Amino acid sequence: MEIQLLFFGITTDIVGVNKMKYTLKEGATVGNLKKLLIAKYSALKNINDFAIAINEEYVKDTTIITKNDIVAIIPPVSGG
Amino acid sequence: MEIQLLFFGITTDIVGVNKMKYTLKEGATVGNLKKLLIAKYSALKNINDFAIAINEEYVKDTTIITKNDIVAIIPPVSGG
Amino acid sequence: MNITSEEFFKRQTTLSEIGNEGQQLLQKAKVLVIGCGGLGSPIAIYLATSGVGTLHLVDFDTVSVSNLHRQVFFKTEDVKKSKAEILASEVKKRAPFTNVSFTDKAVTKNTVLDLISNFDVIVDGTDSLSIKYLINDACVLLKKPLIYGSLYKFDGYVATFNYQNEDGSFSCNLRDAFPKIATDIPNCEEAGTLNPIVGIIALLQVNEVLKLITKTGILLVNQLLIYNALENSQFKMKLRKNDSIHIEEIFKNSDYLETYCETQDASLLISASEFLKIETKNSTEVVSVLNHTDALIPFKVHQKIPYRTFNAEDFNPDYDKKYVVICKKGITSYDVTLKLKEKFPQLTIFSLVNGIDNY
Amino acid sequence: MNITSEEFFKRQTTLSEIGNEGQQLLQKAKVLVIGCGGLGSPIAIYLATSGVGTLHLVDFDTVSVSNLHRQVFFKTEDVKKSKAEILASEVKKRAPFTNVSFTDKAVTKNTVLDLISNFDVIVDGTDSLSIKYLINDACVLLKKPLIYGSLYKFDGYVATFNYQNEDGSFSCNLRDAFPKIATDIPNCEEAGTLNPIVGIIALLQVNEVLKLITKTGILLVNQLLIYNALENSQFKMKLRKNDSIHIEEIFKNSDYLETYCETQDASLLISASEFLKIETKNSTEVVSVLNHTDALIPFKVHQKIPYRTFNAEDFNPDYDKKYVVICKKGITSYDVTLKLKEKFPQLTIFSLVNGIDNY
Repeated sequence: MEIQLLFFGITTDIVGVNKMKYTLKEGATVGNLKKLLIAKYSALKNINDFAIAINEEYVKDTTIITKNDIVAIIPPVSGG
Repeated sequence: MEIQLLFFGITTDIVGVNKMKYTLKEGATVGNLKKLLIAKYSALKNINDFAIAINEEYVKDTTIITKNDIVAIIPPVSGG
Repeated sequence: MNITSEEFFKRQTTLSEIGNEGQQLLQKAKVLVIGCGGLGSPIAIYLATSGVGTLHLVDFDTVSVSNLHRQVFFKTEDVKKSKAEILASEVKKRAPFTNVSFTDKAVTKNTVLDLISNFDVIVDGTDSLSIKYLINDACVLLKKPLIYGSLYKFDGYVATFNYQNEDGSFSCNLRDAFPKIATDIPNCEEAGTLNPIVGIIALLQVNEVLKLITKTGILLVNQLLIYNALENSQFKMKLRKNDSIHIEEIFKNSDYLETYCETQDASLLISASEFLKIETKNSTEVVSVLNHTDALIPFKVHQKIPYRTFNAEDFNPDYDKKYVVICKKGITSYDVTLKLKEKFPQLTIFSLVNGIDNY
Repeated sequence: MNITSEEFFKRQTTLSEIGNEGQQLLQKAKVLVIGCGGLGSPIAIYLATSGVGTLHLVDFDTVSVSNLHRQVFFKTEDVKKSKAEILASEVKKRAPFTNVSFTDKAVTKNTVLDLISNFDVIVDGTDSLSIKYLINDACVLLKKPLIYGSLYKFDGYVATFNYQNEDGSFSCNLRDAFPKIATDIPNCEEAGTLNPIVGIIALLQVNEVLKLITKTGILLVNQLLIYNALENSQFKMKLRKNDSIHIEEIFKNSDYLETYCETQDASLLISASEFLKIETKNSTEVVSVLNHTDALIPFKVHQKIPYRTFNAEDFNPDYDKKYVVICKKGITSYDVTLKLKEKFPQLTIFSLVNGIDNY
């Protein structure tokens, strides 16, 4: 199934874009997605410290992703 | 049919809210809606100088409104 | 102290989107800021400290006390001084790589073309509707990009108008959103505002200028962005070119003078002092048309008819009474008074001038 | 000059949402601003000119030249002076109804509780992740609302944390979005930014403070707002309380010291000067992992493998070559170097330290 990924903060730099289409197996969880992303972009290894939102709502690793979901990868930022 | 109205600038003051549900006849145009709004809120008499957007797109008086459209009433503003 | 531009702009040039190349584009850019008030003053300072090389500031006005809450680059000691002059001196104190100059005269139809012709980007920080159209039309005539900003209370508007596309065509301008200068907008008095939305709009304008000059990011072209500070909501209206508008002709035939409020018919008005004399009489019937029916009102109210649901058809007139219609500013109450007088010509009815705010 | 508060705040009190009542709430409010840099300096000035009655400013740092492009209330003459002190004096020059004081010392675990205990609202304008957690946790312990702001390059974050609801419960805080202090964030060096997004985030924070004190509009509670300046896009992430977090315990057990960048293995690194010596040799194979394949690179590149699509499986190693992997900052290139070395342990491969930026 296809989903949309959004990237914020440092993850935009790591991935090189701020959004992309992404294909995922039906029934995949947020935890599964995190693992796939780390495998592809090893600089995302701290993704477990980042917030993940599906359709603008904070979600846990166990949340199941569904088709066309907009999944945002939101790292902490520290500038001021 | 039901639509959603959004108000900006001075129109928020005139109408007293910044959004509301509104019921309109099927097939009504933007021009029809303007007339209905003037009849209800006479202080909107300059509505012909305002911009109207349907689903975030500028529209003309002849545009037909459809169910669940979000219609925004956007007056000019002049503060600086 | 020896300040180098490398050190000053280090945190910008480190961005891959800017780099030394982008910094040089800023250094070479000539930007005109018209209006040095709530919008114009942060615009000038943030543009200069970003490294815009040439900046010209225009404002005919002097600083007044009621400006200070939102025009934060003016200090109490600046009251009665020229805004453009003070702002230029504030720029000099913090932007060693900017050549700043100013004009302390109003922009008019006679001066506008000369004024803008030497600049690459024009920024509108004025607070007059007719001058906004004058600037817009002049930018279209001279093919200059215009960074537009304006606001009403908590709603701020921003756009980049008349930007030249690669194919030579130009993006939408103010008249594609609002073809003519609206006359008769109900409230001409200054509506008031809180300072953050003024600053936010100013900085969104600065952001447009920097994106435009450094060719970074996505400009707000062919759209009007509206930010509402009470709800932190952002609305973008997509615009389309209106081919029926001929700005050259409009410019020729317009004088761009201020339009004024509709004048209210004095025979339908009652002043606060007159109202004070009759408000406790039995024959006086006070009608509030405030939409918030639980708003505090500093006198006795006999009827509450929210303006939102008001309908002259539903009104039962008592011809023995003297009606006084009240609202916050005297605009909607006047409107209701007009309608009731039209429907019931024999009725004795008045609108409280300038509303509760002036009571 | 005799300046009255009526005249100064006229454009605010005229708003029905504020009025004299709202203005008095501001006058009575005590606000603490921690951090007086890019966020803190406009925050302090705009809060003071809005009429916040008591303001305390905290920053241990002094003004440096590379601050000036975005910390626009400091002037070139202020370099090396205390930020908190200068900012307090700038407040005094423009806010006659604000009682301002300052502390020019760092906030630590030992001082934070005392510091915040006397204030109604705490505003975070700091630029250190661990201090942001320290402030957050202290606000939760002492039940203070916290107006949070931070940014990375073009992305700014804002929220109102730990706001007490009418039922006595508290809204989400920083740890509901990011439970622990992320260590090892790839880029610890200052990332750089343009000044408008810094100012926009500061003013969104000011806007939260004013809404909170005057009970106007809708606060950014139980959500994190993200504004992106390159695309003018706004994203709001809804948050939910994480009941597994016990801040009292965390506070007891943490030292809130800065976390540092992952240290890169020196045997996999090549410095710019060493690279200069070998870059033109036939045996040297330069691999760019920049995502923008048409980016200008100041030396010859033999292979371009965008980091985005890089896969160690697809790499064909030539063991006669000495590989140098390059990127902008030396972070992704190090990552690629690590992966290739892991897969091909016999490969001679280095990452260019600090990337092209440092070349």
